[in-house]
Amino acid sequence: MSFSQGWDTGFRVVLIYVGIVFVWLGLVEPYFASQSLSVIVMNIVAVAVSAAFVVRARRRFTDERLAAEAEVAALMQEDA
Amino acid sequence: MSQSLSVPTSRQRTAAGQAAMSDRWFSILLVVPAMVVILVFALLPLAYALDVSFRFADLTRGRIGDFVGLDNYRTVLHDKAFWDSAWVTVKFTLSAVFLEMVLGIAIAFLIHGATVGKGVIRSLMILPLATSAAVTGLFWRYLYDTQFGLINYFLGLIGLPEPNWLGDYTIALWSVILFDVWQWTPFVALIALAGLQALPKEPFEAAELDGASTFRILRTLTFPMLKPVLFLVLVLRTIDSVRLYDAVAVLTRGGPGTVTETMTFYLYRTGLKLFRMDYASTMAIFFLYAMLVASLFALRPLLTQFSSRASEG
Amino acid sequence: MLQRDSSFAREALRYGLIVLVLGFIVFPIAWMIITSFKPPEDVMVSPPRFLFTPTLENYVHAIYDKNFLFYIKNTLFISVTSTVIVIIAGSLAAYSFARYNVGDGHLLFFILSTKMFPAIAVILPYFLIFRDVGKTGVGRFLGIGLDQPGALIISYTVFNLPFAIWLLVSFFQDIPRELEHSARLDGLSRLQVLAKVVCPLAAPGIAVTGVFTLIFSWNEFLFAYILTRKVASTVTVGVESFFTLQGILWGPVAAAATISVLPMLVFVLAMQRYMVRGLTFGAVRG
Amino acid sequence: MKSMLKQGLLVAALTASAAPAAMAAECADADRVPITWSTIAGFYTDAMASLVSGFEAGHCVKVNVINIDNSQLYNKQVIEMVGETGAYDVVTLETSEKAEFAENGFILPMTDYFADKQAQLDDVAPTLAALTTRYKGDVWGLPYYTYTAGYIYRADLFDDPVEQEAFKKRFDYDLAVPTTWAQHHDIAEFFTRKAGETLKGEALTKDFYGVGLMAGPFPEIQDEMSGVLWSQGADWLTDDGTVPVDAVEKAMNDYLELMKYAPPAALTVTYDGVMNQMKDGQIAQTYSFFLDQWPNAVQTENTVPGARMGVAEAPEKKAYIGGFLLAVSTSSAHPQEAMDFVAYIGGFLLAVSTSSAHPQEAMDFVAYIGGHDAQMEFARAGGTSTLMSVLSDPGFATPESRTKTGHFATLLEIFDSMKGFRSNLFDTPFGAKIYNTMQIPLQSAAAGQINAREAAERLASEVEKICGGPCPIGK
Repeated sequence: MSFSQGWDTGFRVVLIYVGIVFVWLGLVEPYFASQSLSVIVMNIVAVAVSAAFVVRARRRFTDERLAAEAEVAALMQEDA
Repeated sequence: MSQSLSVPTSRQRTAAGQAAMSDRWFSILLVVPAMVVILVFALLPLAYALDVSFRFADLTRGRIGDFVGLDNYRTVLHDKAFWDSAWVTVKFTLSAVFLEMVLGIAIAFLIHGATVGKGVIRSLMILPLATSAAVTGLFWRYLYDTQFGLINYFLGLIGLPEPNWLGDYTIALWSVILFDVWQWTPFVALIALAGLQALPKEPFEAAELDGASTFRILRTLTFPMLKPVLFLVLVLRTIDSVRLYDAVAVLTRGGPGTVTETMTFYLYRTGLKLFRMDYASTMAIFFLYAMLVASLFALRPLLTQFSSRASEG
Repeated sequence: MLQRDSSFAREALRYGLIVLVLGFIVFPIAWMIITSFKPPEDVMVSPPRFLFTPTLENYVHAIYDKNFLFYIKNTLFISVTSTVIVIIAGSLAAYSFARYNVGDGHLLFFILSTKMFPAIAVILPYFLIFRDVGKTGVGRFLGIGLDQPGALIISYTVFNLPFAIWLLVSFFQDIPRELEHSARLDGLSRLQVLAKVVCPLAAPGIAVTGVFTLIFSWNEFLFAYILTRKVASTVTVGVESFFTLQGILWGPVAAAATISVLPMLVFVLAMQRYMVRGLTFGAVRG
Repeated sequence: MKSMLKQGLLVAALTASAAPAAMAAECADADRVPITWSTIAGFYTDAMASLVSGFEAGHCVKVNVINIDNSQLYNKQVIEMVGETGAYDVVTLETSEKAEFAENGFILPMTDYFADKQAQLDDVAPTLAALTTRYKGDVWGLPYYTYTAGYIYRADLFDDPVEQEAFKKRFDYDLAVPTTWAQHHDIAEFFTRKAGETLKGEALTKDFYGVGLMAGPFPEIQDEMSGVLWSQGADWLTDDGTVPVDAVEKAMNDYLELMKYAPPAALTVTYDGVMNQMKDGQIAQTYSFFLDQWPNAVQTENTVPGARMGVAEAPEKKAYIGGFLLAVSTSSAHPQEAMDFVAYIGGFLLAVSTSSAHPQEAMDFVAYIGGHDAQMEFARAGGTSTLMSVLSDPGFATPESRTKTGHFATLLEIFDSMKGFRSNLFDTPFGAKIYNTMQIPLQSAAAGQINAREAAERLASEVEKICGGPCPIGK
């Protein structure tokens, strides 16, 4: 994962995290009896989703790079 | 991530090591002045807002107060007036930007086909842009007046109904939109016109020789070639419309009631009339968030275009 | 024959529509200018009065009694200085973005995103920053503080930079790289290339950016009103001084508004030639 | 030494007007203490300039006047106070803002300053003084201008025999200055006519309306409604700090009834718009309306042929006024009978900022502007003074000065009959914020978007939100 990809992923993770907080506070929290419990659950969910996103992004980047490398290799073979 | 904003840059740095290093430093040095200004004066307020959004802050009751956790966010997210103002902003932005784009492009075509007097036309078109909304808005209020206004006077002359432009809650928002359209359609038209004039002649001549219909030429040639310009205009207009404040402040002050209260005007009322900086900062952060998410989708093509062109050659 | 008739009708229709559009665009401003020549008793009357004895009274009131030229002078200084800074800093950065792709587009996006934070949330921090800076020796020396031009110059620079950089990037991208390469081979340094080759070529784009920056600074209200009191007030704030407790003085407001619009109009018309070329934003390449 | 000189200055300024010339000669420009006064833009600018130079002649002070648009004055001043910039030494406050500025320590109490100048304090119209200068037992400044509300009407219409006869026929009582809101409503209905119908026996070329209202998006609709609400024995805030929803609903319904007889522009204008309508011959009367606009309203006599303006002041109308200005004590046993015309009372208060670097000079300035000599000069320029000695000066009761000060007599009566009146709205530190918000639900109702009940409920919830519960009332 390059610096640029890392930046991009980080930025999206922040957006996802904050988005979950907004949605949670606006829509989900009223169903919780205890506010502190709700905040804890919210953070767990947000961390989980963010982590999942990072993992997926990493896999995607790796796959892309492998594909690109394979392509280059194929080209080189053709050239040769 | 395949459509990532980033374009790998290492590829084109083919120059020898030392020159590349120096290139890199030179390019960074160039951005430094602008970035220093932006970082200091954009990030400090953001940090302030973030800090305040987690505290109690009624400025007329002492300084920035205690930490209150997420309470401000809860309040704002459950504030009906806030969502109402968000809805007004969405309605305004969609209508105003749509009208400005359509009319602007239509006017550009109209003028493009004109043979004489283009200079004069352009000069007159620039007028609304050169005036401030705070000032011209005042005169629009005067024009809109039911008793003293010219608009209703003319409507009365030709026997049409005379609406209460700014007082009728069903049309007040449209009156604000009309003002915005007046001020910004020429901007769209001028840019679209310049775009039209910069189009290469050859493809069109070829298409005409082929006997393609006007509509087909428009669809397959003109619009695709104009797209980049129009897209940039669209983005700039959208960002400005969402932030609409001056026109509302001078025309209706959000009234009647809260019918024309946009998000920025509500923010102004909360922050600078009620001095609840905690709520105002929270709203501002929500606003920024919404804009970032929207632009992530909307701006991607534009950014890719910039990035890829920068990496060419 | 028939052909000519129909094309004549089409042209007539075209110019008819153009006149209609221009009428809609010009009319509010024309009415404002007309109002500025009206004696007070002819302004708020129904039905509106078109025939009246023109008077210069409103201009006399605005210029002599309210000293409106003072605001013009302030605004001119503030917006021109800020525009110059924006153009210099913006061009350097934009060139770097366009040629070297610094920050991979992320930086460019970040710069634009600063425009997405509502101005009203920014204003109080600015007020506090400038209050504190104004108390320091540096602040006093540079005139950066509340009610001093420096505060507004900086604010306007921050506002306009993102917009300016975005416009300029597209202009710089239009300039063929080959020219730069050959200039470099001729022994010019990078900065010289930028100053002697790139900037002249991008002049129309820079002109357009300058025009818009100047217009936006000239017409800004909120910051001018919060960050100044008297010494550094600008025209938009000055116009407010005609809103009296006895009502808005429409005649003098119209006169003041007309005066404050004039410099912009003259400037825009002078830049027309460049603007037409520059307005394409360089995004359409012929 | 310096403080002695200062005191000498003070004494000189208070005792004699001969001293100033001598003082000014001693004072070099470089020695002048700078103080800054933030005030309303375009507010009797010439008179104020001359008052300021009058003050400078007697004191070694340089006064900078900063003019701010009235609608922005509040927030601009709060920001400077919060920032403790000390940029404004003397601030101009609206009645509803006094409690907030006092409670939050933005302005200095002047109780001690006035301790030995009780006579000057006593000269301020007591009703006004109670509402504007006092909060929690302290004196916070001096009012220098009042926009207390009264009633302005087209006397020529009321005196026209044709109209009188038609009115009598229709309503079975004489057309006269109203003594009850019901009569006011009748008059509004009576004079509302379409173009083509006749008024005073002449055909109208444009629509004519019975009443001019200020239902635009400005904080003035509540001033109009205050008269009605207060006359019902209610207030915007109860002593518990909540909005009395039923009373507000009732006042709102009365207002909505009147909207039928107001020009459509009522929904977009404030007092200057009403005055424009008056001067253009579109309306017959005002509702509860700022009397300080009298010099403005009188111009109708020049712009509308045959028009003559009335404010409930002329001697021959004394009889009607009897019931007109009855104050209603909230403890009255018969509020309904006592009710008639209770005015909105308000004024601009001069106060001294806590962050001022020269509070002593600033207080001198406040005392000077609010003092007798300055107020006399101000009144001569058309300003509506706050001092009993000025309002009752026989020089202002002459026919020649009618166009500028014809409303003074009415003001005196209003102050007299409303003696002891206080409103909780002016005694809560949230007053300014409530005042700046309350027009929103009221205007929504006026525009027909919601009904009176909803408006009252929305007002109640807005106020609760602002105060974070019941509003504290600082008596």
